Amino acid sequence: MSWTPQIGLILLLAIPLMGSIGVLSFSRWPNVREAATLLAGLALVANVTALVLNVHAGGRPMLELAQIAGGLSLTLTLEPLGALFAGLASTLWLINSFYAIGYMRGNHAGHQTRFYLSFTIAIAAAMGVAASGNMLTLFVFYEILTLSTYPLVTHNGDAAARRGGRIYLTILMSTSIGLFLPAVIATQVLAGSTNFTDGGLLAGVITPGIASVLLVLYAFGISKAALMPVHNWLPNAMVAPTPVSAFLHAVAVVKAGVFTMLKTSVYIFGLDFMQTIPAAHWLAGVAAVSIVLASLIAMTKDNLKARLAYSTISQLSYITLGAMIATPLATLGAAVHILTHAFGKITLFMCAGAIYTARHVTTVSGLKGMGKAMPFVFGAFFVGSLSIIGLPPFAGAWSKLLLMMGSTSPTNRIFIAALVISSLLNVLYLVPIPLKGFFGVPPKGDDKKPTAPRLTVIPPVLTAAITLILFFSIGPILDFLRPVFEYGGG
Amino acid sequence: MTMAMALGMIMPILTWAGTHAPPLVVVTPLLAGPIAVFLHKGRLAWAWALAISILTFVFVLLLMPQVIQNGHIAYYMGTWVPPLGIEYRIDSLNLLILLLVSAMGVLSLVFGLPLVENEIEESKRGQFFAAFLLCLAGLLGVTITGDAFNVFVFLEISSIATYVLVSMGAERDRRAYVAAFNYLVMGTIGATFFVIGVGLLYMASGTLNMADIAMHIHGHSDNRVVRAAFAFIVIGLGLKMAMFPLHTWLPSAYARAPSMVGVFLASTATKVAFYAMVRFIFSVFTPGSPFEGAVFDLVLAPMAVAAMIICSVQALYQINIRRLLAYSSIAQLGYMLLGLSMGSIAGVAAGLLHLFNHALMKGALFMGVGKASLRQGVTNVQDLRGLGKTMPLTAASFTVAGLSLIGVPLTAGFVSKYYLVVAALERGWWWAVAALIVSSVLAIFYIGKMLETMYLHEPPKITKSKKTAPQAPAKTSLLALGPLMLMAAANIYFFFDASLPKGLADAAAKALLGGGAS
Amino acid sequence: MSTVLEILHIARFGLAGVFLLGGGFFVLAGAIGVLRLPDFYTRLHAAGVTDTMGSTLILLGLMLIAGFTLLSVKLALVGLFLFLTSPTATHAVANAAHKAKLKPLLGTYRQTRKGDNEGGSQ
Amino acid sequence: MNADFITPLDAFTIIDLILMLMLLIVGLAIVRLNDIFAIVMLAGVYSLVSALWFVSLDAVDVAFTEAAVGAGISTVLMLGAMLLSSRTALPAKPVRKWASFFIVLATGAALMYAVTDMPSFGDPLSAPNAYVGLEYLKRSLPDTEIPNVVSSVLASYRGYDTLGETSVILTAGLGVMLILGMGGKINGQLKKKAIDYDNADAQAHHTVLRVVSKMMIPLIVLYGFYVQFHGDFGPGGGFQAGVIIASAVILYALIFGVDAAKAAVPPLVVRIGAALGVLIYGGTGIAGLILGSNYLDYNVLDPHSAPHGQELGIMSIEIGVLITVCSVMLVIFYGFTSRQPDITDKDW
Amino acid sequence: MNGMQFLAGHFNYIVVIILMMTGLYIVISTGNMVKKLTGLGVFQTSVFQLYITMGKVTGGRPPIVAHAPEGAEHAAANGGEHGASTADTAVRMVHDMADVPVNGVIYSNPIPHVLILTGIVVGVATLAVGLALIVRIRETYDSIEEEDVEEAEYKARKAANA
Repeated sequence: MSWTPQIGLILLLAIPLMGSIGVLSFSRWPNVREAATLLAGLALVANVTALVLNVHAGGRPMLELAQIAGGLSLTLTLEPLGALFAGLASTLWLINSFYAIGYMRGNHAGHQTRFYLSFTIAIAAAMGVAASGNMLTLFVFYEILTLSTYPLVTHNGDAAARRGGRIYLTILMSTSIGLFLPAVIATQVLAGSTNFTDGGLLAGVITPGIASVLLVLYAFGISKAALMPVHNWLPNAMVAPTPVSAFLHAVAVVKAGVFTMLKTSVYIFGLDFMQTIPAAHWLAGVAAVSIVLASLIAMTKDNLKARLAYSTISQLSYITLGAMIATPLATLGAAVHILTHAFGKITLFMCAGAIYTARHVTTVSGLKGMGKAMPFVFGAFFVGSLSIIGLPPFAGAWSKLLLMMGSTSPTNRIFIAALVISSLLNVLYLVPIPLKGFFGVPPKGDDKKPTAPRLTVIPPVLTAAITLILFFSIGPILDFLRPVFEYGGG
Repeated sequence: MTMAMALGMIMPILTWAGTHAPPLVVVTPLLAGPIAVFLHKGRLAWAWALAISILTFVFVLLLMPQVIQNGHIAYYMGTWVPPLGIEYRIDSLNLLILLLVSAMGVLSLVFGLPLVENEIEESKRGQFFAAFLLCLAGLLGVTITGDAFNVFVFLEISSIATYVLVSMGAERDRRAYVAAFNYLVMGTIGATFFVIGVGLLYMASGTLNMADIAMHIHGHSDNRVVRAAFAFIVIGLGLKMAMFPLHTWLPSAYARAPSMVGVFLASTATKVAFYAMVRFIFSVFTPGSPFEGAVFDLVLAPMAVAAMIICSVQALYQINIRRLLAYSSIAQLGYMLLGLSMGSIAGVAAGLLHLFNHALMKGALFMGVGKASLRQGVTNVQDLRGLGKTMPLTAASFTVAGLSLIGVPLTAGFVSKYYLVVAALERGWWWAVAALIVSSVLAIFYIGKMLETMYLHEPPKITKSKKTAPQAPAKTSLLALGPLMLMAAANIYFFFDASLPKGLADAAAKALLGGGAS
Repeated sequence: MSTVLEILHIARFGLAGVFLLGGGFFVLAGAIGVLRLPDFYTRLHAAGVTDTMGSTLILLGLMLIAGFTLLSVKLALVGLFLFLTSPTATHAVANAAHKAKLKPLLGTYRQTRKGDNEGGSQ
Repeated sequence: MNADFITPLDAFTIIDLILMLMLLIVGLAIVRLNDIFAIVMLAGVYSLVSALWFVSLDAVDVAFTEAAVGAGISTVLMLGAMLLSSRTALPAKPVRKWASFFIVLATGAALMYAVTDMPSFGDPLSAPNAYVGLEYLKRSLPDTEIPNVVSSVLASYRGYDTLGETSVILTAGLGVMLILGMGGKINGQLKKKAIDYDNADAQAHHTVLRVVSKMMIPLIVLYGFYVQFHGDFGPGGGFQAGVIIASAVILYALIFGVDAAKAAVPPLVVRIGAALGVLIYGGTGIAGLILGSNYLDYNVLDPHSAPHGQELGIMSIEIGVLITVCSVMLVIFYGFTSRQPDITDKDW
Repeated sequence: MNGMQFLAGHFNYIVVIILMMTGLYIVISTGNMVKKLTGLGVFQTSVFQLYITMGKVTGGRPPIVAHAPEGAEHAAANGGEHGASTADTAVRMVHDMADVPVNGVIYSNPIPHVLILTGIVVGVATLAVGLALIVRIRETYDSIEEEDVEEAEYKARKAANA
């Protein structure tokens, strides 16, 4: 039977689940189990690329999964934004799997079957979020994502992991059930459905006053976007092993959060209607504050992963800022930033993981002189940080540029200041790490110590290279995303 | 014997059973009870009780096509025309409850065998199952009858049987007697209030048939006797269903009862009292009148909200798991009461849907605790340690039911909470939506606490030295696992296809609010 | 003839009235006796009075009113039943008190007022 | 509501007033007393006086039952339970007194609020008295040829209620059996005999009682059966008869010792009786079902004359009720006497 | 309908309500379990009195219909009425004095009596189960006062935790 977009949508969910069955059934033979994960990764990437091409050609595949009584339905559909996130997630998942195999073998971690199982379910949920047709389906997969990543966060099983897991679950669950769910239901009641419609579902349907209340509910309900007051779960999730942190911060959880934020502002409220909502401006202010504040905190953190965590919080607020400013350019910049930041940040995390596997060092001060022993790892780290800072030869530059171009209107000018300041702060807390690595004085006998296993070195170098390639191939990506934003704004 | 012959034989029996299903639903368990008293040889009593409950379930299924076809069935006891004789009136509302109660009866019996053999001594098993069957008959009798005083009689049968069943927990926990006594005193006060209410209704209308009463007091909703009757019936049934301020008897009763009784009661007893209140409020009294409207807004809704929040908080601090689940039952009952007190078709339908889903969730949770107590002697939350490893399937079902209680998507709990919020928003009750959210968040905490101890802690090493040495792992047969898994699966299934309970709930709500007792 | 019947008629009701009043008086006397008398055994006497004289007189009065019908037969049966059971009941109570070593209160009324009454009375 | 009916004052109201006054006094006394023996006795008095009041309110059947069941059996059970537990009650704490006083005041106010709209006492055209009640009075005799309308309504028109009621008694009996056991082993060892009733001393001690009761017990049982079969024509019926026969056996047990009573009416028979009564009742209902009509329809029992069928049906269910009530009362009595300690004479 | 007539007509109800409240007060206020059950008994008996005062008809006699009715057609009429499927022949609302006497004699309303017969028996059933529980409670806690029981439980829990 020939591949059709509808079947493609089903496969989006089916492939990871088949992968999980594969992992479960071959749990006793590690190599076969790893092969199953990789195979699933490859199949998923192939399926997503086919879908992306279809969407690029203008197709909007639509599929109804289940019909809950009374006009509620779980529907899957794919539009450029979703395709972007799906493509990003599937490719990075593939790379991350390679890295995870290396890392878990390197650290002889236990419960690997449960580990890979939750991975596959999480990626299935991420795919679901990417391809959801209405806000209710998105909420359903959003919740599954939280629940499936919980065992990943508490993988070590010790007291710290449990405490981290508890905070992780409580914040995410209470904000999603406490704020996100009522927002979804209110949308359903006010607009009769929660489908993502071009130009905004609620545009004109409700007054700006109610819309601002709804927007606030959405903004703080989607705690996965780590907006300042509800960001606390992210640093606490650092107790997880590094492939999980990499996966959480670059590929699935956080990106799902900001992706939802973007979809809300583009499809639920619509760009023009967003301009009229007073709360949007305030929330943009909050995002700007959290950008600067998170960067400041990141500087104080000696622990490498904590520093990267706070850096992620500030980078995510870039995207929320873009969503809240809601001019076509700014939102386009936000979308591109999802892509660039993902690749940049995953490189940094993989390098951190490699260093930990090799030398069990987690603090920045401990990195002195390690660059000589592990040139590739620190090289990739350097490239990744440049991309996040936003220097030209690397992809990060485009997204920051577009964000700045999008906020040229008088009220938004202040946000440009925030963007510039935070870029400077990025330099302050990211660049010293590779510098310390290369030019620091290595303690005696540093070169005799073991280096990171090859499997944990290749993926970061690969992703660093991709950030380079992305810089030059930004054109087609922009054309791919343009219909999403052109439709609404001028 | 060819198929046609067999069919020819069966068809008349089927039609006969179909027309006479209403009384047979109640009479079969009622008369099977006394017979069970003599069968105390091993598992005979249990097999007999199971066969009878399955037969009752079949009779309820026979009712279904007739109710769906022509709205409601009226059956006259002894062919006396209603105001004279007693009449069974079944519409989609009590069909939903009948389905629930009889299904739970079968499930808890199938589930309960190893538990009963572990907790009830051999000689009393026959009488135990007799009391169980009588309780089942009482609950079904209350649900199906269309006569006001008959509700009281069958309510008493089920209540006395429940007091006795609760006191049977004394072999395991000596406080069961005190719990049963308090339950008896509060239950009898509730029943007597209900009798006063029915008496006042009789004084105002002159008949005891619910439809007839409704017809006679339709115009007189400002009559003081009718108002007093409304107040007393609401308080009486409120006591029976553990409405918020009158709930103190429920936690210790469910905690001390034998596990199998806990499973059955948690998912049916309070629900039938809730059904009775819905039936009286909407079919007998006229919901539109200003007095009832005021009572809804000033009494029922605040009580519901108070129940939701205060009992969830209390559930947080409980050590004994069954008490924790009991408090959460009272909170969930607050949800149903909230739906009821909205007075709108959507609200009542949402409340009834939550009633159906809650029975599934709470039944599964109590079954999980029952099975765990069989293997690991679980009474407190700490004893759940490491259940995820020692009993993975039970832990998995427990988790699904727990998540359904919180209202996480992909579980039935989400659907009913969703409709409750929609109904509350339509009614414009913002504070109700806030209360719903707060209590769901509280649910996350107390369910989360249990799930965490189950999955992340090491199982207690079964060493003889431990003070609460769990009993030797009794053969928890597949028999006990079946219903548990079925309930967990039902929790998930009714997320995707909620048409059955939702359809019945909507039809019931329309019947109730559409045109009084249509 | 009719006057004789009438006289009999009036006489019947008159007599019934007398019996009923007498019965009432004895019941009242018994009740006051139970209250006033100091000791258990003496109170027993007073209770005995109501059971025997009081009830029989009332029953006779009622029978007169009911005349020669099934009702008066039933009343007679009740009288017979009372006649058998009330003495037994009093006996049982007295016997139980005796078994429980309850000493009757001896001596005159004044002595009992002044000294501590040695017999343990209720 | 028929507002213009004015209740005439006549001799009966004076009797009612006196009875009501006595009831109030007894009620108040129970509130104030703490000695349980007195409370139990006063409860018995309360039931008897209310039975009297029922007689003056023309509720003869209810008066009979209230006297037999309310005053008789309840007092015996209370005394039994009291002797097996402590004798004096602790006075209630003040804070609890005031709290309960206010709750009671609130409920009382709710009822008083409703009194104004209640039909005045004895009004023949009030809603209850002029509607279905009247219809029963008119149709009972032609339908069931039973003069006592209460029995016919109890057994035939609302027969299902009475089936429920009989099952309530059965459940209670079952409950007592489960909670107290039936005198077999008590936590393992057979109960030792506190008093050997057959030794000479006990014999002498009870001669008067034994002689009189030997005479009375058959009379009581005969009277019980009279009440049972006379139930169609006058006050009486299954319940009262069952209680009377049970009290006869209890009298026998008190005088001749529980073991003698158990020999005469063995626990197994009593257990079977409890179940049998309900089965007879239910069975009559199912008979109606099998003969093609609705449940509990007695007309079809006798094909050629419906009223006779009704009579037959009512007779059989009254027998069912008699057996159940009698056996359950005995089950409860055996249950109480089976618990330690035996009721020694000293405690009386 | 002046005050006095109102009082005469509703005096019964007032007394019954006072009795009900005494019963309820006993149940709620006392700690002793036997006294609680006695209070319950008083409460239920007074409710029955409420029902029975409802049913009394002035000048009525106990509802025992002595002799057969004059109209023979009455017996024939009811023959046709049996049959489950007859339409709801709503019994017509009787509302004039002429209809009150049956065969020339006024009777009291039998329905409350039927209901109360059930009520009394249910009351005794609950009482029996309650007393059985009291006996077992006394065997385990050696007291039937709620305070003593709570105290015993508190000590047991403390000992268990220690």
